[in-house]
Amino acid sequence: MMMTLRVLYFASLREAVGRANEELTLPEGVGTVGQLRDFLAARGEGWDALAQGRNVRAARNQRMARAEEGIEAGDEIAFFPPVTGG
Amino acid sequence: MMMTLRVLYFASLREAVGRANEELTLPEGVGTVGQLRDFLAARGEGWDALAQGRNVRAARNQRMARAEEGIEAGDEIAFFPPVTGG
Amino acid sequence: MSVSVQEADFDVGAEIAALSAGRLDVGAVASFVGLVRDANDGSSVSAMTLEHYPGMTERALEEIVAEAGRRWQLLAVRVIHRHGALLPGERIVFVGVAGAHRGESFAACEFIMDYLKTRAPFWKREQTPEGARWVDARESDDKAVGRWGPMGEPAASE
Amino acid sequence: MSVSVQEADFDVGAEIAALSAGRLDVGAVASFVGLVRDANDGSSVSAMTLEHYPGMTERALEEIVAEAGRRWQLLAVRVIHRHGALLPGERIVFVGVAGAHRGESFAACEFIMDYLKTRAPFWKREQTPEGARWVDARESDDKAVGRWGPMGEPAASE
Repeated sequence: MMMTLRVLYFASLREAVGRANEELTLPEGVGTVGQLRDFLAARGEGWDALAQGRNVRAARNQRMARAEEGIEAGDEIAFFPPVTGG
Repeated sequence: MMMTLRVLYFASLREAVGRANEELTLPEGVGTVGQLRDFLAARGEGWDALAQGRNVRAARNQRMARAEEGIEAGDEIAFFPPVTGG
Repeated sequence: MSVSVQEADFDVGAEIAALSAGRLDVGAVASFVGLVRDANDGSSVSAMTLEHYPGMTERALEEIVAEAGRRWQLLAVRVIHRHGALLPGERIVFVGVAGAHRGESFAACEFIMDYLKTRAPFWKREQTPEGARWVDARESDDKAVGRWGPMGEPAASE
Repeated sequence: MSVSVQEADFDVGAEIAALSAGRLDVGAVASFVGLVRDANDGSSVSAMTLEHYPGMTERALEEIVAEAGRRWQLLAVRVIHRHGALLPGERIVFVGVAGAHRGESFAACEFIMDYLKTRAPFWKREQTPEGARWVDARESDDKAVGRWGPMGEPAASE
């Protein structure tokens, strides 16, 4: 069974990577939020915005997630800058 | 020149002393808020409510006043229990 | 006028809107509404009467507002306190504070309420099944106001 | 429903009144309204767009409200946050908290705002004379939320 994820990008990160969301088949060796972030950051132009860990937040299934949190098939993973609502 | 004061009483203290206000010619030896309070407390029935210092607040000319604050002719002195608004 | 002492009720939405009306520098409005509850200190309360000290009341509230203005950078402040007869569910007091940011607005609003509770000459008389009674001052209110440090002359006449 | 995320404006007076409507145990309603300012970080701001993460936004706000309910004895809570295009002077957010006494209402209202500022997935984009820009997160907001101690999982993905 293939491991498929839905990945979302918001705000300045959405603009940097040039898309709002994508379906992703997870490559070998990517089992945590942080590993997914590193994998995506290596895609090249624009995607290196994901490598600036201090300015990137992540959510797994719509809850804030640490880099070491594991990911599973069917997850919805989101990357975004620190929030500025209110 | 006689030294005349206006004295006001509020809430439970007003009920205890049986009046809301009075004009008072100050007796000899009464020069502070605390001395005025002690003088009035000695009037007898009802007035001893003024002797319960913990439960009596005072104002001089519409500002909260300590017992040792001096008083002058023409002053408006008020005695009342701790406030409970809001 | 930023301070009103009145028998009439007030319009909370209109008061909050007025704090930022016609200006675009307000980012934060913190506000407080105090209401008559139908129970207090273990007794049911069917009605309340608020006595006050006309003249000193307005002066005390204005001094509290002025002190808040010295402690925080505020853009607008509004205080309304009712007196007279009130029923459970009725509004007693409104405090609204407008500032650029939320920290100062919240702090000033709570500061004004804490000082009002211990420095503004209002007295509540409750109607209970056991008869009418004057509400006792709460030790917790003295503690609350103590957080803010000294302001002018202390209140005790001892 | 205690949490709403919407494009539409809201009626502050009606929201505050609703927090104590039909009940007589509410003694204190603390509330907060956040507004768009016409200047930020030294630039004038002519318009703002609020992006959010539909689904997570509601969930995050509901969790913040639930956490406030665990920390304080509250009688009613209401949170409204707008998204989309907003002009200076427009309302962004409303938080209202009803309790028996003012201490818990003030604390919970400020707590909810502090957490919302750092945990709810909203992002502001400002239109300035120098062009559009995403608003940077404030260090002071991280500091403000730090006062309340830990809540669930931390936000950093590092």
